[in-house]
Amino acid sequence: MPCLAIDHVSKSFGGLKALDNASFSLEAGELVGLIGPNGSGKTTLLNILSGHLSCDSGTVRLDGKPITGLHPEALARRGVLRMFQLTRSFPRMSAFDNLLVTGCALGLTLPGAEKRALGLLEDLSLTRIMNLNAGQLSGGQQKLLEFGSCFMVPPRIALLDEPFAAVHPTLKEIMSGFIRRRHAEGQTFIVVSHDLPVIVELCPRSVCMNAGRVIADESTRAVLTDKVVIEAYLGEAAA
Amino acid sequence: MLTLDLLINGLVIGVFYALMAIGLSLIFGILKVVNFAHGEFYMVGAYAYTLSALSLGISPWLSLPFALLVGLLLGLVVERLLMRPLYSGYTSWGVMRDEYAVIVTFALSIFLINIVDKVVGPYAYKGPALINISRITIGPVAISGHRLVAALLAVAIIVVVALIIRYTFWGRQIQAVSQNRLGASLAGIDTAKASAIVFSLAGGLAAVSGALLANIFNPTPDVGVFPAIKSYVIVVLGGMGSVPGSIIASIILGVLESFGGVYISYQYRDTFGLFILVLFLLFRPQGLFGEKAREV
Amino acid sequence: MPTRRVSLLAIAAGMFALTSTAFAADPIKVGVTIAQSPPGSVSQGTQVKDGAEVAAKIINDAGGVNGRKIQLIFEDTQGVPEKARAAVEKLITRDQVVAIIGEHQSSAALAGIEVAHRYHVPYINTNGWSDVIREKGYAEVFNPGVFNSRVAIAVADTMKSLGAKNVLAFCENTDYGVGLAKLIGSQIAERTQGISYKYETLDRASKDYLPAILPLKANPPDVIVEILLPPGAYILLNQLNEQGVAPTAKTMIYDASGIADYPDFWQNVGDSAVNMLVFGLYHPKMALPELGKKVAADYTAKTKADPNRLLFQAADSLFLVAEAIKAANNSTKPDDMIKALEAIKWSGTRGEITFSKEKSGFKYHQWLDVPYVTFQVTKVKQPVADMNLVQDPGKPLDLSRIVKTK
Amino acid sequence: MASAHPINRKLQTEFAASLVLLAFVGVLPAFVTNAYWQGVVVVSMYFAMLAVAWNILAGYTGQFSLAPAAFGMIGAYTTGLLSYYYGLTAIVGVPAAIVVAGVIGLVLGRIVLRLRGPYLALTTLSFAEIMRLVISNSIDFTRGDLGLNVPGIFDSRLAYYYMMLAVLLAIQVGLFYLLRSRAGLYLRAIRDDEIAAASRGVLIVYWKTFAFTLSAAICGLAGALYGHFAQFVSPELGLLSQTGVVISMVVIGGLGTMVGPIGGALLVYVLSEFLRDFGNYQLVVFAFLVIIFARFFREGLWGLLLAAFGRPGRPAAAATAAE
Repeated sequence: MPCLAIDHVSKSFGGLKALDNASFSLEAGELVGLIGPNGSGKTTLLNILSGHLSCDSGTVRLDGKPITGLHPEALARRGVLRMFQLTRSFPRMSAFDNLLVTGCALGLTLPGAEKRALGLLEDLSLTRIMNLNAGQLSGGQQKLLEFGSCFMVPPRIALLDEPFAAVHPTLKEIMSGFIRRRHAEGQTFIVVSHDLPVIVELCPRSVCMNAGRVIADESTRAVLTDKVVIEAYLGEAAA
Repeated sequence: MLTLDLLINGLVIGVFYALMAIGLSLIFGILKVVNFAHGEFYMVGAYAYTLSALSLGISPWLSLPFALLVGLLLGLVVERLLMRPLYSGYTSWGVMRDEYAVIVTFALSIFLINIVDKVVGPYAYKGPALINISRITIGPVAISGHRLVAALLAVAIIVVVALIIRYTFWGRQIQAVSQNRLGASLAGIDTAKASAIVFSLAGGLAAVSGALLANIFNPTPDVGVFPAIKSYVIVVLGGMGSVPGSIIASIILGVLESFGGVYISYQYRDTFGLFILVLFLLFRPQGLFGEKAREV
Repeated sequence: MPTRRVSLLAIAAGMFALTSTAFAADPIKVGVTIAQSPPGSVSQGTQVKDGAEVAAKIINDAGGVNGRKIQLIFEDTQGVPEKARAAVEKLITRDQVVAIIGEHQSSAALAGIEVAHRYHVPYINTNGWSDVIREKGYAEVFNPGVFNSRVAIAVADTMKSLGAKNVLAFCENTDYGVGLAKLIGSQIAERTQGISYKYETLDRASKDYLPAILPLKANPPDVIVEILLPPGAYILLNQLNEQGVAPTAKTMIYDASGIADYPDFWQNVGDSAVNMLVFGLYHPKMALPELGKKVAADYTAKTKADPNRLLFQAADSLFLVAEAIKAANNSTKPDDMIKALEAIKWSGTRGEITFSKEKSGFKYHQWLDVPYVTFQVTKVKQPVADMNLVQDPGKPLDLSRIVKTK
Repeated sequence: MASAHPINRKLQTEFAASLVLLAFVGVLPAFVTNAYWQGVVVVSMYFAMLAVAWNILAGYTGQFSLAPAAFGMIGAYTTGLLSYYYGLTAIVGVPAAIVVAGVIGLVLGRIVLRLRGPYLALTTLSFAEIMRLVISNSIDFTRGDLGLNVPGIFDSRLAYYYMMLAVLLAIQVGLFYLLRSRAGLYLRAIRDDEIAAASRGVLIVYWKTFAFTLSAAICGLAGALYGHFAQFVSPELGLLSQTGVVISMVVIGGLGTMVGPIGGALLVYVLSEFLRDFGNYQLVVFAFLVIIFARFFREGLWGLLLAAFGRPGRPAAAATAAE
């Protein structure tokens, strides 16, 4: 049984079909890149997966159980965690406390959460700023923090929305390293990104969308050489 | 007969409410904060009018513009000194702008009440009448000359302000800023200036309404508290930031209180509005008109 | 820590308070609680203040009480019970006064006497009219002022002789107001037939009384009894007049709270008070004892204002304290002073004052025969002296002297 | 169990400081034997309780209620009416006050769940005014503005003094353990960003209501105790200016700190007792101070103190200074 199954999901805003019978599924422990030109429906799909949008038709299943239309809180409790494109941290709480909040909210004991948080901060090389208020951190650091808080309790599946957008190369390195290590530990990911090079070196498999449809779903290299995909991107370039 | 009396009384009171509420509503529109010191603008106006007329012995018709001037200045000063942080240095203030606004305006209100209590004294002064006729009888309705003149003046002022906001250059800019501060500033509108104008206008209007009522409700330092609470009710009822909304809401509240005072309960008359406010915030936060109360 | 620094100040002050009490032998401290800010009646408070000061000067110029000068300590009650309670508490515990005088609003007095009773300190109720103050039966409390039952009887009799059929009272939401309104009701029921009476309570804080007034336009009563203190009373009169409800040929206004002699009276009421009947505890045409004449003269010299009832009541209150201390051969111990006051028989500014020891209802520790009169305002801006006396002390109302509105 | 957890270290400093303060208050009667000044400290402890309660809402949960004084009044009237009508003593009255205020707080908390910033302030302000107007106008039930006489608990003033101190201490200790637990994290998370907190799985409905109820209950307790101390309750207790005093105490002392409200309350109230002799300027002075503090020293005196001793206060202090 697939860990996450997306089954003929459609969503339209007014006339525009943002998602058109999009379907694909991924097994536990997979690290899948979700790519596609602008307005291809990546973010809409992610919003539906994380419960921030409801779809018009189709179903989403987590471990076989339908999770379509659940609220973000409910999904978070079921282990579907989404990292936002623009980070939302708690500006007047220390980086450390930011992590603790998520940990405790997802059922860790305070000492447990503290242990875990210290580990993650180490892993994200944020240890030296752990006592600064999140509001004082740089955009990149905030992103890392957001990152960390997603993994306070290893989610069933992590949805990363443009994690590398506008991030300093060194931080980008830290992130992809972080993702790789978690993946190695068997963590399931969907990574949405424009940054194809990173996707290539990170994700064994990729799903490419265009105009709300899934136009390719295979090994990343194969996807990137796929004619349809190239056209899609070129079409964008031409436009 | 009684019905007519109550209706007139309600309308008159409503007009005065409106004069005050408009300013509050504009301030909310442009800064997205509630000015808890609004009643004190009213109080200062009432004193400026009464004292200038009684002590300087100038004609009330001169005291009225004087009160307006004082109100305008007060509004301007408050905006420059206290409201600036709400939009300059926005980022770091973003989190705490609400608490800052609540604390500062609330403290300002207590400050003004007590400073006036010390400087001017706690005594009630009766403001001079604009015309000295204790009763004009129009058909079945009786009204004091001053109340009549004051009400008419209030209506005139409201109309003028409404026109200014709707049609003049500055009015348009204010509208723009209150619809979308960022957008407006990108469009090259001086949002700081807009806020300053709105605040001082609000101060002026409240002051005038205080001045006009100084003959009817003899001003004391805490005279502004009740009108302020009424105008909170009104801006919520009329939809935060909507001027026409607040005008209509004012009339509704005035009439409601007038009738409620007789047919429901005189004792609890002043709680009606507050109940309405709570009900609206809960079930129709966007008010009769205007924007939604749930800000996310 | 800043807090610590300040609290050290507190200690210092505490010490000071201590030492100062140690030498409290001289002078004699008397606490005066009055309203000096709204919602209390500031004009009343000021008259009481002047009265007490005039009396203190007279006593001290005469060498004080057996060589000890009288020192007055004023506290503002705002006419608010909570503030009055705190004020009396402060006067007794911080200033160590030997007695409290001056209270002129019943609600404040009712809160104050509780504290005075708790600390067992004599309390001269200068002008709290509410019968409840007497009914509490506190040994510390003495009442040289008028009381609601007496006023109610006077009002009922006046209504009767006016031949009113339909009487409405507007009272303020205080012990004094509501209490008097109810008593008038019972006295009217007791002493007259065929008068229909009801009362409406008005909130001192809110100032728009029209919703209460407008319903009267349909069929106005014969007499409207006004039981409010200024500024509420002024606003009520103005709005009655504005709506043409009173004063009219049909409807007369009766002021049961003696507002006509306040300095700001005419500035506030204009022509709304013409032909108003006034229940008066003082009128220049009343005969005064010597002491009364002296106090009146000193007051006019001090304030350039005409004498008024509160002046005399306040003066009497302070004199009584002094007399009590003398009678108790200069002891300021509460028990001695109270015993002295119960036995006192002394000619004050308004007549010979004695206190009933009868522990029944309003009588306890009350000067029962407080003189009163009824007079009528007949012109705008009329000084009290020219107001038309229509009932002399101890005589029935003289209808022939009453002017009716055309 | 001292922990490396920085928030706990910050809390521990503040808590320790507040204990020092309370200890100081504890020994004060040795020097201040004058009943009046002891009474002053007692009342300032009543305000300290309100301030602590308000700080839970405003400082730690970001809910700007304008009703603390109203809840104090509700507590005072609960015990007041119980003794007036049924002759019940404080043993029944005070717990009843806690429960009544707490329940009303719970209801209000549920009502204002969806509201933020100015809307919350407006609703709580209206609630406070409704409560006050209803109490002061229901003359036949509450005796209106005349207030109610309430029986005392002790004869000795010192007894009241140490009762208030004990209660204040208990509240403070309880609060410390609450704030260093996960609850503390959730509340501050809600204060900073409700949406983010929700998306991380924090049960905001539960915790906001919890904060409102707790705060209201403490106010109710404070009000009831004050009523028995003053032996008199009146609608005055619920005036907005009273809330203003509470706010100024917290803001001057240090919003969102454990020691701020208590320090602020003692400082402001005792100081105002001195100002009383200089013509009752206290409200003028304090309102002014509040504006200055809110504008320039958002960390309050506690923040200034930490800065003075060179220790980093709340890290935000740096940001404040930076501006």
